[in-house]
Amino acid sequence: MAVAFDIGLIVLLVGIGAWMIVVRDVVVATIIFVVYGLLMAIAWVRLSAVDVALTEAAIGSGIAGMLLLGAAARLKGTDASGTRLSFPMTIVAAVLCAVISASLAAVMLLPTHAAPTLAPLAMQNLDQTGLGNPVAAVLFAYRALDTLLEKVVLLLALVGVWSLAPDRAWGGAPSLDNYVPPSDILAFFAQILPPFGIVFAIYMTWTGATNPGGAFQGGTVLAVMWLLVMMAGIMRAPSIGNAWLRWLLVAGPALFLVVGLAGFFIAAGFLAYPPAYAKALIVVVEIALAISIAATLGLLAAGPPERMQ
Amino acid sequence: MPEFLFGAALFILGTIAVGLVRILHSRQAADCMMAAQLIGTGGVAILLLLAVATDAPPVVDVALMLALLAAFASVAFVGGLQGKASAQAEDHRK
Amino acid sequence: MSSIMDVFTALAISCGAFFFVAGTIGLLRFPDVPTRLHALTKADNLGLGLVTLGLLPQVVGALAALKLISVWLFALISGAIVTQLIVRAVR
Amino acid sequence: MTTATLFGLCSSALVGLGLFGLIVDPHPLRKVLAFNLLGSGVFLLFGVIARRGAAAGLGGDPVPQALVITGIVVAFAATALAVALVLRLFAAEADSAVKSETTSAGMKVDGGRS
Repeated sequence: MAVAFDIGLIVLLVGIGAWMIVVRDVVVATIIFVVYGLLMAIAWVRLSAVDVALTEAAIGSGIAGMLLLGAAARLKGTDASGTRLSFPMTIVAAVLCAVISASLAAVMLLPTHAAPTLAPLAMQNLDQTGLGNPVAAVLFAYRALDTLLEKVVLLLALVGVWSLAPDRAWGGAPSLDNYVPPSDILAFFAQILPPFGIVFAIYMTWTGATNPGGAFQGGTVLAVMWLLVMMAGIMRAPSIGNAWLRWLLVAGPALFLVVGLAGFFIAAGFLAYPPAYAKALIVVVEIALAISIAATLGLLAAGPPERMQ
Repeated sequence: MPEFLFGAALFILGTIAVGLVRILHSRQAADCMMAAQLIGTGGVAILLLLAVATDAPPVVDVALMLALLAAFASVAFVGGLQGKASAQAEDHRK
Repeated sequence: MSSIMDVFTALAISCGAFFFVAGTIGLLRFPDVPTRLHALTKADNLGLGLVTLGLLPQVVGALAALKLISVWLFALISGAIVTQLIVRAVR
Repeated sequence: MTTATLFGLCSSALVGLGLFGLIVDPHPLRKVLAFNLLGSGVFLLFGVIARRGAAAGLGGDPVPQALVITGIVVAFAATALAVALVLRLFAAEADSAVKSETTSAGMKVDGGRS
């Protein structure tokens, strides 16, 4: 029965993916993308990757969906049709993509020998990190450099988005309050949902040390709650020149870097932790990162500043 | 018991699939706004069934995440489609 | 004892699945947006509630059971508010 | 057939679909959507590899799983940047279209500046 469920889920996923590509209306295509993201979370659960399922549900559908829908709604009136490929070229592209799919599928169907795995190694050293969740150990101990650089990439992307602002709006605030027409029911919703969301975000960040979850997932939920409150007009979007905001954005990566550099003196090297304090240090870094991630993701989804405050 | 739970999950997945085709095929914008709600309830039911069937309690967290984010996505859908809905209402009046 | 609980689970989940089907039929057959929305949120949330109820005997510990119930309550609250939001948007 | 193999087939289909959309769709926002579909197919491939590497009592190899988490976050950052670029592009095009319209309305002026 489990196999039947998997097949059903896969048929639905591929069907929805194909539908997203062929559907005419760009707003509907974006909605299908959000639905696809929500279903993808179930697929990750089936692959025993609960951490990834949480991330996919939070980012892949929620925050990315809002970003893309906002863009699709804005482009609705404009003539966004570029030059369409000629029919023969479309056929050539279809054949090319079919060949790529078929070869990937062939690789998947080849009899597998012992698959390479780092799982035993990850479990062996788990005690030294003090964590119970091997994925968190990979993210914050074994491959901490990747995670640190990823935070830098997020900040760079935000700098890129901000630099697209027109000159007159520089130093202003992104406008979110005209995204959804304000109504009392939306305001009510934006007052009901965030308390649940914030509790869940704190739980996610905290439980990430031992169970699936962590700073990414917690931070994304916080970002979503922040966006909702701003969309409902309960809280105004901050101006990008705000000193507090700038500190919030860099606090997580900066603390991570400081802890990493301290590793030279108190442990084996850069981004190494002394085993006795490893868990405490990682949890502190995760909390700071969750706050910075929330601010960065929220502002990335809010887009470049558009008006002066 | 797991077999039965997987079967129920597959069954609910089927109802979601039929509902999705109906909703997303509709010409009315308001129908599209329901998509997140449909996945929100059906997907949560599937995840809860999977959590018990595979004996993986953390999957319940994914269900909670899905419910939370589906609610947010619904707000985004209403925002993204509002212009379209009002334009269609005008078309209707003509 | 466990077999009685298993029968209860099977019954409750079957009823839940029935309400999911009812919701989908309503979605297919009802003539306008508010009635379709009604079918979707009412029937599906009842289905989810029955599925949750059916799963309760299968989990160990009061905390896990509480979490299951809170998932359903949460879906109920957000469903109620989102319905209002959608109906007001189309009116 | 195992779960991993089934999802492997799913991911290969998604990669093909995403690539096709990326090549064929003329709308820039839909190219962004198609690129995300392609990306999620690749992530799923990583998930399949992780599932096949299940060992030591884990359901999957944690290293590819952590890579995918990082990948999803970075893909979102890239999407946000791409969307901002697309919106700016259309705003700029709309501006120049308005300008050229006013130019052509008031006698034809060479150079196209109003």
